[in-house]
Amino acid sequence: MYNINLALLAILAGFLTFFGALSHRVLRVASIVIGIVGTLVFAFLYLKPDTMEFIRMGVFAMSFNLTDISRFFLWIIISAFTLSLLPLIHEERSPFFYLYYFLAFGFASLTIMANDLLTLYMNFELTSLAIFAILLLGVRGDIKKTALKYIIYSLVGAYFYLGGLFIKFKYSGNIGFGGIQNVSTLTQIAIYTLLALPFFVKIATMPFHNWAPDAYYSASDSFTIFFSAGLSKVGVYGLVILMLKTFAELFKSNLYLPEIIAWVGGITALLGGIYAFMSDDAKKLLAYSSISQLGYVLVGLGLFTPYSFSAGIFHSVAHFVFEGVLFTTVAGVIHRLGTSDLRRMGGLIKKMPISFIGLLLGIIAASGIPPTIGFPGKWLLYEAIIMKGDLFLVSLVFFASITAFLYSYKLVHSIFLGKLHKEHRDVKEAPAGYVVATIIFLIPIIVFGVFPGVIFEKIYGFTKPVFNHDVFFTFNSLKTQIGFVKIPVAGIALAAMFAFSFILYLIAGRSYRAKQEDNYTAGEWVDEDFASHYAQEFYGFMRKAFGKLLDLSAEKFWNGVLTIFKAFSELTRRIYTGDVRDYALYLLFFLIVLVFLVGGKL
Amino acid sequence: MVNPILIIALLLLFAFLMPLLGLLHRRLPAFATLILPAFNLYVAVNHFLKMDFIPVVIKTGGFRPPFGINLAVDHFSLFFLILVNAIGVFIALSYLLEEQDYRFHILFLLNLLGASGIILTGDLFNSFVFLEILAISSYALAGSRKEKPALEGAIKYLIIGSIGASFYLLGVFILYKVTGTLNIADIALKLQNAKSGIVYLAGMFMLVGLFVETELFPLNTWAPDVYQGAYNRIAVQFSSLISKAAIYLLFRITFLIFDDPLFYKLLLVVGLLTFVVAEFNALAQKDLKRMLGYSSIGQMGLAVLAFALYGMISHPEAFFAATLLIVNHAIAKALLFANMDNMSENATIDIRSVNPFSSLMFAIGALSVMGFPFTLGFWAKIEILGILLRTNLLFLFFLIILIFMVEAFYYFRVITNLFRGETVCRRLNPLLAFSLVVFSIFLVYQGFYPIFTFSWLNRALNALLNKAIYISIIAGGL
Amino acid sequence: MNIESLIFYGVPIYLIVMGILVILTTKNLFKMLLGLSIMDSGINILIVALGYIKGATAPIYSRYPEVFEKVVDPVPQALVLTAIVIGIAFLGLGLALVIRIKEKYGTVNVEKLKELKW
Amino acid sequence: MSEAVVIFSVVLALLVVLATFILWLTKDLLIGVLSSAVISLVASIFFLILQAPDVAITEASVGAALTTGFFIFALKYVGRREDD
Amino acid sequence: MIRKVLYFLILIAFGFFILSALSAYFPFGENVLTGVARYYTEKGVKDLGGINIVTSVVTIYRGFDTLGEVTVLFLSVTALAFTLVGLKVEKAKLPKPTLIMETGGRYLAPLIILFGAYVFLHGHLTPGGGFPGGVIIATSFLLLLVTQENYRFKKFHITTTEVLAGTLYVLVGLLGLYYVKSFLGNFLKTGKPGYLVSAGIIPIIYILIGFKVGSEMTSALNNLKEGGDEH
Repeated sequence: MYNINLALLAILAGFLTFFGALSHRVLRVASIVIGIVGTLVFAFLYLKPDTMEFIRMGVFAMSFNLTDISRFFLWIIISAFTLSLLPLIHEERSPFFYLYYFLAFGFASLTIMANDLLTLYMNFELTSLAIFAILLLGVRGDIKKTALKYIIYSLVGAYFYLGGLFIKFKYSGNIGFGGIQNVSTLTQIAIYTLLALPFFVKIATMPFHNWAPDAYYSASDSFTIFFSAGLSKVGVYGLVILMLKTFAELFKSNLYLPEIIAWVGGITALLGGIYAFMSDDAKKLLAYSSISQLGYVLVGLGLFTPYSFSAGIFHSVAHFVFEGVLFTTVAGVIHRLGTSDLRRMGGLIKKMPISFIGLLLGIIAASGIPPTIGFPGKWLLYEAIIMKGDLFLVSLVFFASITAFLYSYKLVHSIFLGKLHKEHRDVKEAPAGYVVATIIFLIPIIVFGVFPGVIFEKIYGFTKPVFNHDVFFTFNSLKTQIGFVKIPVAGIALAAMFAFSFILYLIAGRSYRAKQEDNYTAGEWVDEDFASHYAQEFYGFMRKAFGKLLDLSAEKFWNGVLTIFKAFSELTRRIYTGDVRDYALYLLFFLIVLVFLVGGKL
Repeated sequence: MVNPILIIALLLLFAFLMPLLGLLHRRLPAFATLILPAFNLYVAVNHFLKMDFIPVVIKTGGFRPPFGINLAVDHFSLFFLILVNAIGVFIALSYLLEEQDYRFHILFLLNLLGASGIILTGDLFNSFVFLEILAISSYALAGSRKEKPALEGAIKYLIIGSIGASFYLLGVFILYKVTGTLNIADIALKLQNAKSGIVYLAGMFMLVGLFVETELFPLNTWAPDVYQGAYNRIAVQFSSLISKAAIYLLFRITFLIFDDPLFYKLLLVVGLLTFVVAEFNALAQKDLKRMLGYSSIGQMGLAVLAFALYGMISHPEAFFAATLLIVNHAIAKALLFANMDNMSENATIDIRSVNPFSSLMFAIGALSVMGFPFTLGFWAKIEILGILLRTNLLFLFFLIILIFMVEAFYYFRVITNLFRGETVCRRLNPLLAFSLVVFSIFLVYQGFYPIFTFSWLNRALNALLNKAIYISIIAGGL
Repeated sequence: MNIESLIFYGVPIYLIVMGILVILTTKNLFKMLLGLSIMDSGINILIVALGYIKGATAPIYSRYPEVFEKVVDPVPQALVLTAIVIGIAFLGLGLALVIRIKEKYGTVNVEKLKELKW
Repeated sequence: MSEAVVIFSVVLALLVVLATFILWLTKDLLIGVLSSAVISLVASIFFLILQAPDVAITEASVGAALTTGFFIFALKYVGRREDD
Repeated sequence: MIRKVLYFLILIAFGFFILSALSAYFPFGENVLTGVARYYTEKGVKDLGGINIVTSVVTIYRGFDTLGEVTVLFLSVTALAFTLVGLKVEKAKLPKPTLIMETGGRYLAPLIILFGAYVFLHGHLTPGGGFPGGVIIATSFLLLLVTQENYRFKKFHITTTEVLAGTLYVLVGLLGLYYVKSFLGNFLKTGKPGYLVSAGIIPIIYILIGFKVGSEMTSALNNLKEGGDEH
């Protein structure tokens, strides 16, 4: 009964902030803080598993239930939301923005608490609507196009979901999460595809991904933290719940479906990575990285072995943490620099040290290096794939992680390293909200990285009933049939290697600071301001290599579909020639048709 | 309880008196225009609540049916009466603040009279007379703007509508020839078991007349022109009042008299064609009102389709879905079209300057038409998909879902433009704004908790569904 | 099909179709209204003809108490009375609209009345 | 009905056919109006033949007289020529 | 041209189809009175005392239709006036009437009005009734409008007649509702059939209809002639 009130509270806080923002900025900040505190307090005190339902009509009743799974994901969303509110304090936006922000959180939480498919659908739609409204208040890029694209993608997914819902109801007689008995496998696969589509859209799986870069790019910077770290988990939750509760039998019995989904995930991971290191805008890069990381999650969930599944869920947690920190730091940088273009950044390492550390750890985690949180999930994932014996998939995921290294390096290099631009001489560290958020994000990166067992235990709680596999982890080590890793050891080893190479560099490194005048510039005079900073045409050779890949984009495909619709409508509207004689002619012919319909009876 | 005949009698009385009222005081006609629908609403609701499921027969001329014309009042007709008159009240409300020629108010009242008469009457030829009243007042109202587009739409509507009406009359008379009576229930009684071919012919003739009024596909060509040309509140009347009365007649007659697979199949095909063509045309429109008009046509098609599915799954849910869709569409479209008054003259789909209030109203109405969750339209959509699935026509099911996507696309295109447009506040007609707020609150509240609509709808449909009682009560005499 | 039915059914139906034909083929709104009017007369004649009875008189008992003649069906005549009046009703409105259109467009040629289309 | 009446009505029918063709093909709207008046006159005679005197008198007064008046007054604004 | 012929042939074929269907089902002239028609012809005179059955049907049995019919007429006249309000075209003058036309019209019009009055007064005894009577009166005004140059009449009178007639008609109906519990029911004694004063409320209704139709049609004609009244 209490759980619903989380959403109500959020909506209340939203209106509070709305009026606060209308009146005065101090009130705005105060109400945002109230929102944070209230949400957290409520979450800590009142979130306890129970079910409730209201508006019963016919077969449908709007019912909510806080199971372990939903509680797990609800916590992710709550943390992402509250953390993303901290930077929001520093953003001056229209009052409606805050309202929509809180609404999005409220409906997302309701979506996760939903106990049947229709309730889930309704709240999912409203979440999309709220996000659409937020995107309409975006800050850069072609905002209209972006928002429209987003809502249309979500709605198309949602409508297919609705169709799948009805077909499931037809076969199973209920709209709960329960499974479907005695139905042909093909039908089940069809139903699954329909039901899972909106969640694929939500986690921006290829080829439904191309709303994401634009949306992340144009949306407000502190919202993207919540958007990527929090709201994408709604999609992950949907997939998880469908796989675990509704289609577990299907996934266990069927050989091809897991493979297909895993491959889709792998391809998403790889292409996402490639697009990521190709893009020259910080937020687009992060957007693609988010897509690619969620691709890993999809691989894990899709393979549907106990290890891979746990790995997928764990990696979604990791995704929340490191995407959160990456988006936060980048948001801070953008807040200071006023641009998100990587080519106009650089050398900020001394100006914004904390942001630098945050970003560094973030990309380390994103590349899956122990002892950060990115490691256990990926390791377990590799193990699972290898045990499955799908070597192509292994190589695919491996290449994907290489791309992760590439874009991570591009990000950190072009923002923080290199030579400081002249106009950034007097840039300060990001404001308090960003810094605090960054620091808070850094804690789980290390803690859960070293002690993943804490999370795996939770995950085990709800994968056990499905796979009834035995425990494969201690609080700081993972053990499968073919491998074993004790994370502190791995971490220490890696740290040792790093230290060794660093010492080597100190001893034998032949490097000294070059004066500006030492630069060879074809004989012309180089003044202090000349930025010899290697951020232009970053990975240009790669662009040469993958240029073709960039050309074939899913967007073209969807635009083609839309064009076909438009053409058809251009065809049909020609019926309505403004000439009344034609109208009379239609009437006559229709009459004749009708008369000949009954002509036989006469 | 007040005798429902007074609904018609008083409307007529005041319509006849209107010139004198206009001479007495220039505000009086507007007040009369407001008071009469309110009175009708009161009478209708009163009956709806107090009546039991047996239809009430009100005879005129002092002779019981079928010898005299009778009004057949049951929950179904009362439901539509309430719908139509509620729309009428809220539209008439906004005329209080405006200078109008008293003749305009006469036309408005007679339009309402035609709709109420069609809904109330139990006599076939009488329904033709009221259809003509409705149609002629509609022609005049469509042309009431007296600008080029309005007149053009009006004359097109007049020509097509007159041809349709003539065929309707012919059909009615053939039915009279076959059965020797003009009372709907009596005809239904006489045609229950044996339908000769000429009856089908008569049915087709009548359907031609009705299709013109209900804006179904091959005969709705006039409708977009009228929607685009006429005043916004006239467009409201077309989408929420005129076509609704006509579709009531269509349902009543089809279900009572021509209860035959052939007719249901025909309605299914025509409804589907209407829906698909209209929605696709709406996708291609530039003019906002024309787009709304096409969407309105499409909704009518969808309602007829849902109704026609009764022929395949003889399950009342089909009627439920159709009627729920009609209610939702009536109110949502009233909201959308009346809201156009707050926007600039002949606004296009990429409309820029608009005030926040009307953007919000547009959004609510559009979401309800699209069937977004927590609006009334959502339940209608759910019902429609449900009955579509009952029929095992998966192809049809997914086609409809596809068209829903098209609909969502063109509505969200407009919403996006509305909310990005720089907000220029225009002076609203406060009473009109009040009506808009009432409509939107109704839509959203019923979306959250549609028990009210559902229960009333169930009572109405019970009245429609037990034909036997209707026929035996009304035509029992003969 | 004897000669009488050919006349009294055929002529009205012929009028109906000619009315439609005029509407289909003329460019002139005014003429379209003429077509509508003859179509209406056709429908009216058809209805009355359908109600005719051979050897029966008009339904007026002019020699009431003594003789009680065999009369034709009065209902169609009543209906047609209504129909005629309705016919002239929309004719009047149509003419008014046509006059207005002539004022606004300067013509009543339907080919020039295509501002609203598609 | 007697032979004479039948023959008379055949003649009237031919008259109707003629009038409709004139109405259809003429370019002069006034002639069209007059032919439609002729048609309604014939219609009223038909009503008379069909034992419907009430309808006959109504049709004669409405169709022949009043409608024609309407049309002629309207013609004043529209103009006689049917412009192609 | 080819299109015209094509349409013609299609329509003729269609019409012939309908014709054959109709004459197959309802052979001309040989149908027996069943249902309501039978009742009207047998009981009509006894019920209402009007020997003109059509009139009885029109005014009482189906009086509601007739009310609607009057409404339609009223509606169309209103709509006509409403549509023509503010028409801005130069009025093409009618040809100047000759002396014969003028004089003849002046003397003919009252007779026509008298005839119209006769027609709607004897509606329940002889053919005719309210509508033809009213229209005949209107035609007399039409005659005046055509023949008398710059002929005017007080619009106010016309309007008042119209309003009063219509209102009284509805009131008669309501009186029926009051006395015999049925709208438009006959609440007077039927009297002796065949006499002028008989048939209950039929003559009253027809008189009212006559006045209403006459005034409406007159104002409609005037509106058409003058191109709408400057409102």
